[in-house]
Parts: sequence; structure tokens; C-alpha cells
Amino acid sequence: MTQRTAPSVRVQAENFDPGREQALLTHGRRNIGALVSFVGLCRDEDGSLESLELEHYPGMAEAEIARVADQALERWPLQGLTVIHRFGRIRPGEQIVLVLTAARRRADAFAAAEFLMDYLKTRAPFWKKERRADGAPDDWVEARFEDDDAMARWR
Amino acid sequence: MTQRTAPSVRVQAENFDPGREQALLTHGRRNIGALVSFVGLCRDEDGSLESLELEHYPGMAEAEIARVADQALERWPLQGLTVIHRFGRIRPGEQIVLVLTAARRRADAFAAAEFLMDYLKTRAPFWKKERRADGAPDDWVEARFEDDDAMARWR
Amino acid sequence: MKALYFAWVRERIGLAEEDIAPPGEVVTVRQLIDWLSARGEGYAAAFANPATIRAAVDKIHAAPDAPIVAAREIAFFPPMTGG
Amino acid sequence: MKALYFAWVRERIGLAEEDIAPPGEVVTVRQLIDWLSARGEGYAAAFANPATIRAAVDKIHAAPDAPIVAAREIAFFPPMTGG
Repeated sequence: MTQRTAPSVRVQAENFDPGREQALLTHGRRNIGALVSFVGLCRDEDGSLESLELEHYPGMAEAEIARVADQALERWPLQGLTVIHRFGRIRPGEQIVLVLTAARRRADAFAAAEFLMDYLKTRAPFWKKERRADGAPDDWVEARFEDDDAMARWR
Repeated sequence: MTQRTAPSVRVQAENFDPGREQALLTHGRRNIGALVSFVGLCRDEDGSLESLELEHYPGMAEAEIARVADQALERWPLQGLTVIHRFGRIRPGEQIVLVLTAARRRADAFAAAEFLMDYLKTRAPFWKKERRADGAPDDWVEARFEDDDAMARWR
Repeated sequence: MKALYFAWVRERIGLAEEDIAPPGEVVTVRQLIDWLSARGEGYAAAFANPATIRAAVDKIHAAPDAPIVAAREIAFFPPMTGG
Repeated sequence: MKALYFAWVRERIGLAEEDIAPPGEVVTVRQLIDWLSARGEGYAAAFANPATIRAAVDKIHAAPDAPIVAAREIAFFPPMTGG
């Protein structure tokens, strides 16, 4: 790599536009062969969820995502990297997180995007609370063991 | 799965808008937790490429991509699937192929998108010819052995 | 039956498609390749290295020993480079 | 130093942050948890199961035996559920 790729990391309450972010990352570039985008959405199949409240640790959230992004840049030859994570109230069907990876080859872009998501899930300081549609008490989402397993495979 | 997901497969000369395709796939849905998008772009790092000419086998291209999409739907519980492959003249920096996979869980969306790309590369009847910026004779791109290896891991 | 040629197979043969009527003893993809190769220099050049030739019978990938007797359309092309 | 609490750790303690001045013998994250646990029922409930508590020292993930002496800001929270 001749030049260091600078990751774009944002933690925000506002929604984001994946198409716009992809266009920004690739605009005017001729050295990107593969662009992988991951969007995590708020899911609610049985209609029981009114919304998620995403709490975060301001300052650490940005710093931790930046550290994970730097690790990805060390491991894979990436041409571009964008991570956006929202906080605050998020309703079913809405977007929560975006990871974009650009590389010469698709295997690098895919691996880096999966790595980033696995790490974000278990290391970025965000906590989800579920607000129930039927007025039942709010409940904190419990961490999933599978997420720890998913992260462990990158060691 | 209570209902069968119908893949959207398009083979076209026109460019496509990844953001619009993602919005179409997720609009009004509450059962999608993960959306993976792969865009393959025409790369030219040293400025030697004037354009690619993508030849295809009309009819078989659509049918073969549909067969691969059906295989992906059998292997992973997907909530949505879009594949767009362009043909004709494509310049450096332009988009060639789009694969979108939507699933409850991110591991399924990632695996299905990688599978689809690996299969498309080696089974979809498209052939790339490079037109050189310096006027040198056009040359057919040779198939890469790594692509065969990438496909073999899904057996 | 119809024969279709793509990419450098098409360029070497000099045709995108043609109607062919191979004799009855030509029953597999491989035998059809051998029969076509004898039709002229372009064909011989196109099929010189069978390892680089792929075939589809009625728009479905076909192995060299696949039967062609019931086929309406047979296509020959190099390894795919899409995606 | 400043202590920050997030998610149900915050709810059980009833505070988002506070200034704390642990005694000199409290030198690790684990010891700070034990010291905080003795401050009242809410603290005891928050730290009842140390396996579910994560900590960060100056906004960097810290293990239970990490030193806290030079820290300006220590945060306690449950396992993360973002992404």
C-alpha cells in the first residue's frame, strides 16, 4: 500500500443513506474492485416491539470503533472504510449500523466487513433496550454467546 | 420459512443504483436484521485501461444466475435477494455487478453474498475484453484460478 | 441444431452462430467439438485446447460427455470471467 | 476520579456518573468494584454478578486486574449489545 486509508467513523442519532455513503467512498476512484456494505436493521417479526433505545458511551464509542477500524486496515489491504453507528430511539425496520469496505479484491472486502461487524457487536459500547408494544416493562437486550464465538474466530 | 423468497435477477446494459436497490428490498419490512451488498467495479490502477467490453450469453445468463440464486435460497434462510449483472461497455470506476442479500442474521447474509459472487464469477456466462488506452490490441481477460478455488469451498 | 460461439471462440471461428447438422454418430459434446474442429482452420484454432473450452446444452452447463442428441442449442465459450 | 455507569448498571445504581475517591489500597478494577459494591444496595445489585460487568479505564476496555491509579474516568457497564 502506498498510502494509508483513513477510515470514516461516525456515531450519530440521525439515520444514514447507504447509497450515498457508497457513492462518497467510490466517487472518482479507479482502484476499487469490490465494495461490501453491511446494514444492520431493527427487526421485529411478531409486532411485539415498539422501538429500541440505544444507549452508548460518548467518546468511547467513536474511539473503540476507530481502534477496530485500524485493526481491519492492518489486516486487509483496504481502499476505503466507513462505519456509522446510530444511538437513541430506533423503530422496527430502521437502520442501526453501516459498515462499508472497499478493496481491490472481493475476499478482502468481505472478510474486513465481517470482522468489523463481529468486533463492533462485542466491543463497541452500545446497549439496546427494548420498548414493548403492549406496554410491558422495558428490557435490556442480553448479549448473545454467538457474537462472542463470531469474534473469537478472528484471533 | 413460511414463504418462499423470490429472487430478483436482472441482466442489463444500464447502470444500477445500489442504494435504490437496497431501499426496494427492505421497504416496509420488519423481518430483516442484516442486509449485505456487494458491488463489483471496473478497476484500473495504472491508467492503462480504456474500457471493458462485457459479452454475455443472453437467456443463459439470466437462467444461470437464477439457478445460483435458487441454490443460495436453499442453503440460507434469506428474506430477500437481488442480483444485477451488466453487459456491454464499462469504463474504469463503473459498476459491473450487484449482489444483495437480506436475512435475519448477519452470518447468513454474508455467507450467501460470498457464495453468490463466487458462483457468478465461475458459472455466469460473461466474458470480459479489455480495450487498452494506448491502442494496443484488445485482449480477453483470462479466468483466474483463485476464482475456481473460491467456488470449490462451497461444495 | 443451432451452435452458438462466444468471446474468443466466436472470434476464431468468425461466426456468432450457425445451424449445424452433425452425423448420427456424434452424440456427445466432446464428439461435437471434434467434428466441428475438422470444419476448417478457424474451428481448429478455437478448439485447439479443449481444456479451455466450456459448453452449454440448451443454456445449461454441460460436461464433455453430456449427450447432445436432443439438443436444440449448443454453445461453446472460454471459461467465464464475469462478476 | 470520575465513575460512569451505563445501561442496567446505571439504572441499578441510580446515577449516570459521579466523582469517587477510593482509598489508596484500591488499585485495580476488581478492587474498585468491591469498594463500590459496599456503598449501598443499588451498587451491590449492580455488581452482584461480576461475570456480567465490563469496565473501561479512560475509554479503553480494561480487565478486572487492570490498574486504576492513574485513571481519570472509569466506566462500568453490561456486555455490549450494539451492532
